[in-house]
Amino acid sequence: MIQAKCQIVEKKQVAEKIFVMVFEHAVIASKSKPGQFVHINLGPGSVLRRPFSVYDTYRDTFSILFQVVGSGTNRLATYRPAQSLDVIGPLGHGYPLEGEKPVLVGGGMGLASLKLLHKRFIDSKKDDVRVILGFSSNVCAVEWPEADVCTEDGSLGKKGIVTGLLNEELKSGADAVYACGPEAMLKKVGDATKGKKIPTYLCLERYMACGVGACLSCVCETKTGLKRVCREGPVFKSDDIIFNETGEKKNSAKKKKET
Amino acid sequence: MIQAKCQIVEKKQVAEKIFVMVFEHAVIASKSKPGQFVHINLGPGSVLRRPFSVYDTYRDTFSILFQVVGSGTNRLATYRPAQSLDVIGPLGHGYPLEGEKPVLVGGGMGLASLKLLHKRFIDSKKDDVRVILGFSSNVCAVEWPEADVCTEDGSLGKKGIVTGLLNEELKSGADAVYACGPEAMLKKVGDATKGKKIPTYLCLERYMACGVGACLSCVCETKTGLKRVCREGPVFKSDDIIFNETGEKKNSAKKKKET
Amino acid sequence: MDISIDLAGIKLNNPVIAAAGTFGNSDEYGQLVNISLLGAVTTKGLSIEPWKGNPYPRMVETVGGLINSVGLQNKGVKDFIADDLPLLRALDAKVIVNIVGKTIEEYAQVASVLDNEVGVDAVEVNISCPNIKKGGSSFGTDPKIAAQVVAAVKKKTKKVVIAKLTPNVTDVSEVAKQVELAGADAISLINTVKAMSVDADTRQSKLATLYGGLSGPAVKPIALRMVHEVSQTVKVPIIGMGGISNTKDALEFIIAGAQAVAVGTATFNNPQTMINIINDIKDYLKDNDLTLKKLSGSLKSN
Amino acid sequence: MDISIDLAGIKLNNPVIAAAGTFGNSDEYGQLVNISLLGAVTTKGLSIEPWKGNPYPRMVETVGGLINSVGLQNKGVKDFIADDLPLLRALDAKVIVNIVGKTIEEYAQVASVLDNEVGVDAVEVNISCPNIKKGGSSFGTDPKIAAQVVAAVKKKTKKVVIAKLTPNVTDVSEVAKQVELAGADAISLINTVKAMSVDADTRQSKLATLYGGLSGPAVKPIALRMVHEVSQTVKVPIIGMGGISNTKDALEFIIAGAQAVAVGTATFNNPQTMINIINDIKDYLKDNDLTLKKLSGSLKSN
Ligand SMILES: Cc1cc2nc3c(=O)[nH]c(=O)nc-3n(C[C@H](O)[C@H](O)[C@H](O)COP(=O)(O)OP(=O)(O)OC[C@H]3O[C@@H](n4cnc5c(N)ncnc54)[C@H](O)[C@@H]3O)c2cc1C
Ligand SMILES: Cc1cc2nc3c(=O)[nH]c(=O)nc-3n(C[C@H](O)[C@H](O)[C@H](O)COP(=O)(O)OP(=O)(O)OC[C@H]3O[C@@H](n4cnc5c(N)ncnc54)[C@H](O)[C@@H]3O)c2cc1C
Ligand SMILES: Cc1cc2nc3c(=O)[nH]c(=O)nc-3n(C[C@H](O)[C@H](O)[C@H](O)COP(=O)(O)O)c2cc1C
Ligand SMILES: Cc1cc2nc3c(=O)[nH]c(=O)nc-3n(C[C@H](O)[C@H](O)[C@H](O)COP(=O)(O)O)c2cc1C
Ligand code: FES
Ligand code: FES
Repeated sequence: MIQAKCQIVEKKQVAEKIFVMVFEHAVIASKSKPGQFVHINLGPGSVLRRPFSVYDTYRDTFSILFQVVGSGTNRLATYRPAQSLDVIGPLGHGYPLEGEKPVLVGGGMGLASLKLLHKRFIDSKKDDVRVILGFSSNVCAVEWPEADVCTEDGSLGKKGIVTGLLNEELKSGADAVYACGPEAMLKKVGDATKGKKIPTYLCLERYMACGVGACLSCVCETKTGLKRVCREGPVFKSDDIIFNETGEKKNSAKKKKET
Repeated sequence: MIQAKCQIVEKKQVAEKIFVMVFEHAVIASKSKPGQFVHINLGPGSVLRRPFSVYDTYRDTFSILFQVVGSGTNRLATYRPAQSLDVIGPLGHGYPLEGEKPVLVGGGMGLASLKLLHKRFIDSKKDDVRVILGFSSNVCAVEWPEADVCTEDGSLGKKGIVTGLLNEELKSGADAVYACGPEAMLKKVGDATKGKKIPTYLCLERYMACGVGACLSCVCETKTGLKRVCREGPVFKSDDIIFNETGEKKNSAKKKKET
Repeated sequence: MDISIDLAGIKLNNPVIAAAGTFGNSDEYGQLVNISLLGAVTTKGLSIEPWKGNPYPRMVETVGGLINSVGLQNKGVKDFIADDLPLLRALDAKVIVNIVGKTIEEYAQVASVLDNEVGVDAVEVNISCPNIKKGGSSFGTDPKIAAQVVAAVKKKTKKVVIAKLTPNVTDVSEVAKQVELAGADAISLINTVKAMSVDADTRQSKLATLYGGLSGPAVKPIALRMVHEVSQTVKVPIIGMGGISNTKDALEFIIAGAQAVAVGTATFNNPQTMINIINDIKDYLKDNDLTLKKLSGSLKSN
Repeated sequence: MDISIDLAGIKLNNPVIAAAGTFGNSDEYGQLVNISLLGAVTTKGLSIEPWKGNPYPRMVETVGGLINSVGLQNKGVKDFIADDLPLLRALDAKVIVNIVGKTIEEYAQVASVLDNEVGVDAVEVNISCPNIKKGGSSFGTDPKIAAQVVAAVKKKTKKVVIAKLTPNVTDVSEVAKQVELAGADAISLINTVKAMSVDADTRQSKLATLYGGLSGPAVKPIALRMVHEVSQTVKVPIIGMGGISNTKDALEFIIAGAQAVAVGTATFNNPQTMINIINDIKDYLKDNDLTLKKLSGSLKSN
């Protein structure tokens, strides 16, 4: 992990509100492993950095794929090539490469953390790797030729959610699962392999402040206690995560109402 | 006074840290009188607008001349042509046109409020108008061909301060004085014409919040009570202003120390 | 869509109010804002005799906020009635007059003079003034004294009495409880937070005074918490304020327990803020199939 | 240039300290910051037994600040001594251990356990914890109880005792006076300001808890005012904090009366903040021909 001013060398819009931004930094590029992330300072006026998965690396550059969802990502989208941003990275623990027939499951922008993983599998001659991507609709879909795509509204690829496609892959012999996306989806992915002895790695996205394990804001409940998503994660073994805690908030709200 | 999104149509750097920015807005351009100002919103993240004299108007455009002195002006300097800013203007009461041989005295960026005045004098065939500009040094000097320039360090024009040149003009028959610049300079200009029956108008610059007379932050002590610089000013008759109040802060600090 | 509210018996066309001291006394913003569209305007703190306020500089910008030390400069209640009230009467918006004093009697006197005036819909008792009898600490920091001020004002007027609370206290709901008991018809909060800014070059306060009052987006999370606390304590309606700059902010205050909201500092940045909020609240209510009444205090527990 | 300071008997190489809860417990920032260059590091609130803290989400960004509700999650004093203290001992920076408890006895117990530990230079008593015996209001909002906590800790340790004050009080200097009388060797302030943020879509708090604590640039003007107030009241050294993000901010606190400064939230934005301040303070002192001693509390009246 290092902190460095990184120049933006390219920025392209790949879909509505979705951008790829390429930064130049040899050390961050060479050290980044699939599933790791960078923590980006958005410049004067912002209090917290914003975390983004390392989407890809190429020679001295690394890139992120991001969607404009709020003020921070909106701000990020205003930066242009030749400008520089202060980046900390790579951070966290990425995905271990396991299995002969791995399946990569991305929901929405979660796909950003899987691109480099896919590349590494291909590099290590695991050609039998499958990619399943799910989007809410066509609007936010990002192209990935090898991927099986499904959308909730059927506007692109199959109509449905990723676990449908995942179950088919599991039937036809998939032996490792990697997923990143909304927590509701991750939970379903975890359920799909539960008890099946298929190593399943889930990448969590939680609000972060420090990104290095110092502030305890990004915690997640696991079977071995509270873990910091930024430091011990963002990738966890599916079996370890206790998902209830996340839903706890809404559940207890409901409960109180009922009593 | 109106509030409107105004597009930047031109921006040029005229000296180190000094810019001219031209905005397009027919109403503000046509209504602006010499000595009036515009109040500019610097965009998301800033709390207060910043006031700038209307430097010039031309057809459907008006311009400001500004120096980067802090965070706000620094921000302003990052905007580029084709972008738009929210402007309120024209605000305040400008200079009345009086005298056959008027003298315009500008200190630093104070010159910005005099350019349009000069133009109006020429328009109304008062060709015998003199312009005296003083700068701390060559670095922040702005070109104005008709002007007599002096600098404190002698790096441009005469070495000295504006009141030297002003006194010469007064001797040779100047019959009205208009000044804008640091308050210490304005006080000296006022002293130079005191008791001389030469109408003298001073343009004050005070920290402003609302710009329209609502918040009472920009007050100035006058012989007829506290006045709002943004509403009753920024131009006041020299005789009316009670300058002590401004210096009061530092004076009383000293006094307390002595006791 | 109807977004009118009943604020302790006064009918406001909508729940958006201009905060005291930030919108002038009459038509200062009249050329930029159609004032009649607002729910109400609150005028600048008014005392029995004219007050001069503090020396210049009176204002400094900070990150997300501003500190002011205007010091309640005003022309006194008589000139206000003569100069400004006629203009205010002509507005569709309701008129709340913010009143101040250096003794409890002075508050009562201002209220008494205003009691006969048509066009004044409510008086807002600004208990953040320095209490000269108590060595200058503000009336509003002591629940008992705060209640005494409100009771004294209540005695002198038939108008709606709003108590405006200061945030510079350990327990704002205790103050709220006491002013409610003393007869306040409504409560508004927060006033500015005591604050300071230093110029490292001159090594002096950036204001002519040592301390000033912080307002603007920076204080919003504090104001919102206090509005929620107070809403759990009192039954009278609450006007929430402190850093409200857009519709989301206004909604947060209403959800947390306010019946109405006031906008101050944000008007300096964009005079259209209140008008935008009025329009956008309607859209929000439509989209969420809610009424203002249902929305107010509808915060769900976690 | 020498910018070392004597903080109640501890020699700090410079007056810049990492604030509790924002810099981890040992080497979390070690790969990005040369921790040995700091004046001191303060570790995360430590209790006698492990605390679980609050549920996620624990953090929300606001304009110029952030609200956290981490809730003092920590592994307890025993594991801290075993896991983290060895790393801390190896640093050049001094080590301040922030301690917490739900009863006065718990505070005293943590202090007692730490008293024997080499490498702990001071304990900072975080009296912003909820006092479970008093219905959850924080120890630090009542001057008497605050003093009792400090006195109890003082009894159990020979280490330097720093009392960390909460800003959520009417009169912070009264609390400061009482903890000084109770034996505090130094005072640090401010802790976070009680605050709230609501999601207008879900109509719930944005945190898993109802309220959290606001920190960052937004609170700086409030913190600075409180540091100045306290500096006018007590003789013990003051560690000023709250929103410090750059050298100018740090200088403001020192001029207002602090002997040292701590940086919290700004480190999240830029881990180099403290290092930059250390370097730039030297330049400022040189340029202005000043020493830290002369600078501290040198605010000129207006
Ligand atoms: C380890 C990690 C890797 C990530 N990688 C990517 C990536 O490659 N591409 C990408 O587009 N996004 C990624 N995210 C999410 C991204 O950080 C958030 O979208 C971003 O911080 C939102 O900032 P904002 O200010 O625009 O939104 P805000 O205004 O803060 O929030 C807008 C909305 O976004 C949601 N949101 C905000 N922060 C997060 C978060 N941390 N996780 C999930 N939802 C959030 C909130 O629910 C909110 O409704 C990642 C997050 C983490 C923790
Ligand atoms: C009616 C009026 C007309 C003005 N016209 C011009 C103009 O034509 N061109 C121009 O360059 N500037 C003009 N100014 C000054 C300009 O508004 C300030 O320079 C600007 O607001 C500074 O903003 P900042 O955020 O960059 O500086 P800040 O960070 O706020 O302050 C930086 C420094 O600038 C000084 N400063 C800040 N505001 C003012 C102010 N209102 N008056 C005087 N000094 C100030 C402060 O002393 C401070 O040291 C005018 C001011 C007024 C009131
Ligand atoms: C310049 C200024 C003047 C103010 N004057 C008064 C006043 O006279 N009486 C009063 O009760 N509050 C006064 N206030 C406080 C505001 O009415 C409001 O309570 C506070 O600013 C918080 O709201 P905001 O953040 O939207 O500005 C003043 C605030 C400012 C900024
Ligand atoms: C995430 C977070 C955790 C904190 N944890 C503690 C703590 O454990 N003990 C404590 O005394 N203060 C704690 N604080 C308060 C800080 O030490 C500091 O007093 C406050 O944040 C103000 O400084 P800042 O604005 O520079 O962050 C915490 C603050 C934050 C933001
Ligand atoms: S973001 Fe600070 S511990 Fe994870
Ligand atoms: S700036 Fe508000 S009255 Fe002049």
